[in-house]
Amino acid sequence: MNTNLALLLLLAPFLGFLINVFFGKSLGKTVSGIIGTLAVSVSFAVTLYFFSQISASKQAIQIQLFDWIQISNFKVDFGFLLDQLSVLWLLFVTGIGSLIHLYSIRYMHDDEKVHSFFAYLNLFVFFMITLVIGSNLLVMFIGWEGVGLCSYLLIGFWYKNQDFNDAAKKAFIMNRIGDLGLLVGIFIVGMLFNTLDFTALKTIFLTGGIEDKVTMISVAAFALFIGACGKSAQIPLYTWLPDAMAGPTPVSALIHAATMVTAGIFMITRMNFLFDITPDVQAIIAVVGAVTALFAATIGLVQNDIKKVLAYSTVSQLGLMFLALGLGAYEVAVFHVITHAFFKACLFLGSGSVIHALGGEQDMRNMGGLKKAMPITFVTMLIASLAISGVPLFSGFFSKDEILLVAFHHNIPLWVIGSVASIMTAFYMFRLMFLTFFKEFRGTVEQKHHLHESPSLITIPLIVLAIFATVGGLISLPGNSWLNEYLTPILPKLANAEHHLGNTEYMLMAIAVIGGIVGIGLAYAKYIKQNSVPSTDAAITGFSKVLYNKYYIDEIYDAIIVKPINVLSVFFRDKVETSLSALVFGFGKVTNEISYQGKKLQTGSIGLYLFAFVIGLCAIVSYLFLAQ
Amino acid sequence: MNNILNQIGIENYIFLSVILFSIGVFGVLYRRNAIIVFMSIEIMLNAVNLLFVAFSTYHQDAEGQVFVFFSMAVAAAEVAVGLAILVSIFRNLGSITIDNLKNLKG
Amino acid sequence: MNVSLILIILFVGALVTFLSGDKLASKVALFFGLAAAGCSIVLLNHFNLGENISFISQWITKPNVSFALKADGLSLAMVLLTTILTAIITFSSFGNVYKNAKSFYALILFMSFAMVGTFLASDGLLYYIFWELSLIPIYFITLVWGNGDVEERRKAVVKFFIYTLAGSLFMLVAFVYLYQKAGSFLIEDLYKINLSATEQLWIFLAFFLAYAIKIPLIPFHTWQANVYQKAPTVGTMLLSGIMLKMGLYSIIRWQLPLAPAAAHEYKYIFIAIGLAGVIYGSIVALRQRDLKKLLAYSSLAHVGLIAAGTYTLTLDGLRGAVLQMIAHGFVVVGLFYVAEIIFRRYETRVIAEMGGIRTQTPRFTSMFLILVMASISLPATFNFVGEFTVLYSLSQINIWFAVLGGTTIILGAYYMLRMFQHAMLGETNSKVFADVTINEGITLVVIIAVLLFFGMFPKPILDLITPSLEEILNQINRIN
Amino acid sequence: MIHIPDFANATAVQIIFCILAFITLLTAFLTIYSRNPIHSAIYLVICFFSIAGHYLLLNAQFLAIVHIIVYSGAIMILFLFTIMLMNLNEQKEVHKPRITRLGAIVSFCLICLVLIAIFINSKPIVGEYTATGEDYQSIKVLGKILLNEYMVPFEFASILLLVAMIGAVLLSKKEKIEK
Repeated sequence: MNTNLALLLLLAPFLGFLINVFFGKSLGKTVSGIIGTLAVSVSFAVTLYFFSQISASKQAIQIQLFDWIQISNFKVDFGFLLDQLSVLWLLFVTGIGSLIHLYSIRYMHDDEKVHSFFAYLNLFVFFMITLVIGSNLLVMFIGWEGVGLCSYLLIGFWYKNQDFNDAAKKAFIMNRIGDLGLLVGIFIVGMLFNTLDFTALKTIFLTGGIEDKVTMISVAAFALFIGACGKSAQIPLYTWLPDAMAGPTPVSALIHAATMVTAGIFMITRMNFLFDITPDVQAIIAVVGAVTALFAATIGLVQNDIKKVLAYSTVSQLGLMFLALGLGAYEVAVFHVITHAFFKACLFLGSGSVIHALGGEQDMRNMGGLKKAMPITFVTMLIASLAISGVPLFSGFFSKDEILLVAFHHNIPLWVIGSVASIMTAFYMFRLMFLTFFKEFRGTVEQKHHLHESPSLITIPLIVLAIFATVGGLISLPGNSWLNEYLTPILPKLANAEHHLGNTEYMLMAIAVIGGIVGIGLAYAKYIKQNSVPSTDAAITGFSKVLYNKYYIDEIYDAIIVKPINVLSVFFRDKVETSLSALVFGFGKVTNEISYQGKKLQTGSIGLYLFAFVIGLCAIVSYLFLAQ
Repeated sequence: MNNILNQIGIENYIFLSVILFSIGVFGVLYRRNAIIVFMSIEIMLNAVNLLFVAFSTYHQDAEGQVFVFFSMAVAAAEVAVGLAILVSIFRNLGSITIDNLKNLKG
Repeated sequence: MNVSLILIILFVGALVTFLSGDKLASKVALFFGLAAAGCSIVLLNHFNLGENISFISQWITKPNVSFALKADGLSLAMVLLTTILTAIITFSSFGNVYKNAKSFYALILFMSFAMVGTFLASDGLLYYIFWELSLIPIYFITLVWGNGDVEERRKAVVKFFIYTLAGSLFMLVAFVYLYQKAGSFLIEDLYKINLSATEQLWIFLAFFLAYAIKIPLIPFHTWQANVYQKAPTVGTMLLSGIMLKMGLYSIIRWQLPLAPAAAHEYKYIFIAIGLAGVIYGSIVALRQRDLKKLLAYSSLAHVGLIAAGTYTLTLDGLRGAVLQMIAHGFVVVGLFYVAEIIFRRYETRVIAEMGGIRTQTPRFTSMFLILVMASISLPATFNFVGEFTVLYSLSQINIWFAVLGGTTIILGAYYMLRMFQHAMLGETNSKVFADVTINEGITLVVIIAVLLFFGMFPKPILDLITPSLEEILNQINRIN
Repeated sequence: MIHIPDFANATAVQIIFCILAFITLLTAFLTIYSRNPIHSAIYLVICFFSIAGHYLLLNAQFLAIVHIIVYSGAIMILFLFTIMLMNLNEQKEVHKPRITRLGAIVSFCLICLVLIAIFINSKPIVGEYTATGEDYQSIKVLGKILLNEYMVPFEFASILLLVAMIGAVLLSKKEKIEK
């Protein structure tokens, strides 16, 4: 029963993918969209069933399907592990996935290749489910790489534009750098423990006796973390995520905000027992997370592309999650993943709605005053912005506050960095809101003429997500956390952790709230009171130019990695290859030369030949008979 | 029968053959006329044949003579073909001096 | 049931094809190719039932040479690869019209015959003869039916021929030396001789030279790109799909067990050579203009990794290498076929002259993309199974080897996607690109099906090759 | 070791041998030395006859006869005809450089020396043969051996001669001169 249901969970999106690939074109745009949505909804329904089952029984479900890869000291099964963590992840993957599919039916309606869009989306969900429910690291790796492939396909969905293709390629390659790290981590884990199975690994770690392997475990943990960096866009592998905004907006919402980029956090949470015994790596994770949070936030301050702002915001929020992971507060990270999934998906879909209304315009300098034309979009996005800014009672407040709380308990500088990043978040989010929805419309007359609220297929998902963005925080209220309780089987530490709210906590909460309000206030002062609009690209100067150009990180990478490799390639192609080839030909030439010289010996004089023959004969005969 | 070798001695036949053979070699090297070179080759062949027969008698075995018989057949064939070649060379070049035959020069 | 049957089918097939005339030749060749593939599957069945399907008979008394064919799991896996690919390759050529087609198809079958012989032979001299025999057909196929300027083609082909022949001569010398010691060319007898360390080193190097040129490993690869480019696609497929596997197979079957001490002593150097090939090939592939050349260099990178896997001398390394050989055989044939399909329509192999094909043929693009993804070993494709195993074995030797070998994951993605982007994506091309024909579609679908199926269920192949690899590994690890 | 004939006590056979040997060597030398090819041919005939004499001396009558027929008869006629056909005379011989003559003499001496040294140094693998009294070199015996043991080579020899004949005819046929 469970096996079949798990297969249904996994294969429903795959079936949707197949149908859309083979029959999508003949089925028509709406039908293929409905099929795609239904496929994911079926998965969501099955997930709900599993969720209820697991909530009730608190027992993980293990399913073994068949042997996959055989290695000398262990074998890898193709199997599933449905426990609290994976079902939790499945809930929002399939849940938000369904909403975004629904949204896409209308949003992508004008595109000519709707069926392939839904096919890719379904394939993505399929791989994402594989990633989440894989029972061992390698099955997870199938999903891990598979979502990378789908991300590649979807970023480059409008493949006629080579810039988009470049972005897609970049995303894939950056991900692959991380994947290599993950693979190395898998190798070390396999070598050390002779298994890749999560349950078995956990048993090994819990029984202990691994102290002598800690060095190698640290290396493995670091390698796994590199993998997570690639997928979850952390420094130094984050640059693909802003570029990935080249894809259609629902893709950005689903893949690059809510689900795929959280895979790194999922993996680290999955392997929490491994990271727990490697404090050095945890420290690295925390620092990388904090720095990423701040770094991306500063870039986000000055971006003018509405999706780019959201992209850097995503990177920044992911950084905060990694900060939590590095501090060992996995449940907090997971909590933030969930709330972030809601409000960020809502923001992206909202921005999609705006872009849709403006006929493809993404530059905020050409927006403004949309509040009246698009009330639903405005309200939902406002709710999501409040949530992400950490305004009390919205979901983001709880999760972000917990991260900062944990940071404060562990390390004050990290807390400072996190708080500053939060303030910046509030600033740039409201900068976005003010520039987009307030004041006068700054676009062309024609655009103004066409301004309209999006149809209900687009607004319904927005409303649903906004509701969750509001109330999502309820799952882990301070002091009475349903989430912590739910995750206890996964994170054994939680069982004896006590959550009490002291004065420090209240104070920190107050600081965070004030910080958020200060950020909003600054944005208000600048963009409503002073009525300023970001200047044109050429007029940007000073440090904001550096920020606007993303610290020139792309250029630096290009100069120190991509260019040298290409130069090397040309050098190899033109110089090394030809000289190696010449070397081989050299042997031939030398032989030729010897033969040319030797040919001169052949004078053609028979007398000489005979003379040489006789002498030779004599020599041979006398050697044979007389020399002995 | 074999007392002939008792009287003369196999060594003398050997000497005779060797000298005859050497004369043949000398002729091949010394002369430029292809016909004479050919004759020298015949002399060498005969030197060897003679020795065969001598040893055949020495060993009292007929096989040596059989071999000589075959070698004569080969020699006949060789002369026939060889002379035909010479004739055609002569026709083409107008002389049979072997110095003119330098097509093998590399 | 006897294993020599498959050789007979291929040889007779070559003769019959030659006699069947130009019009029928392709179909006759396909028939015999399929018959051979069917026969190898039947043989596999018999083998799995535990029957002895080897064949041995005295061939030459002096020197002591036997006509000995030994079919263990490894050989059978390679034979299956060869026969199935031969059938696929023959079928793939159906869209083209060749002058003197009867000789062309006869040569394909003959080449298949020689390669199957190489994989099966268990007598050193017989193996050597088959090994060299396989050179002759490819020489003519490339020379007569190749593309580009005749003079340049001849230059490339002659270089290839002499180069590989010269390399193989060292192998022959090694075999003769071993024969002096053992008094027989039979592999079992050769295993038994005890060689000193110096002798082993020389034997090892002699074999290495032959195989390094054939595979090819850097820096012996200079013939490869040119020949791949100049050869007709069928020839390129035969070369890259099967022939270079001969070299890799031979490392496992002959080189390592015959000189085990040297292998153990110097394995790091040879792993390093293989890995250098991975990085070098990948980097050179980045900036190739010609599609076939790019694939040639990608092939260089992949076989470098496979060779590194074999020299780890671990079960994982050997097993991964064999898996990767089979997977690479299929994927590279598919990719070269894609190049051919594009060439049939656009008459070009220069990547810059393509582009914008995707709009016109979404189906073809999808199949191409799957092949590209398989070639950069996305999980759930067959290549991943092989590459993962090889990299795992490298990590057992030294984790840095795995990291270096793993750069193929990154660089491979870089050059393949770059190629894919410029060849297929972008603004719609003004030239019309006809959709794939049924023949082309079938060929690609078969290849893709194989890659995906074994990506998820590699167990049958694993079960087939593991016992024989363990046996070989015992020989490699025997104490001298 | 070298058996020097004792002329005082020489038997008739020894004397005949010496005379024949002398004729053989002398005519052989003259064949090479004489300037006129016709003379060479005549000397060669004499040489062949003397060799036939040796065969008779060795009691190989059959071979002697065959030798005379083949060499003195067939081959010499061929030579003579060829010479006459080409109309060769002594003027056609170009002057030989000294180095050639020197080379020829050197190799003559060398090969003499080496061969004699070999034969002197070599040991007979069979000792003195005792006469079995069997007839081994009459025509009858030879014929039996030839047509029993050496049947196949014998037939091959005939094919060889046939081939040689065809070859000779083909080679000496006058080709049409192509313009």
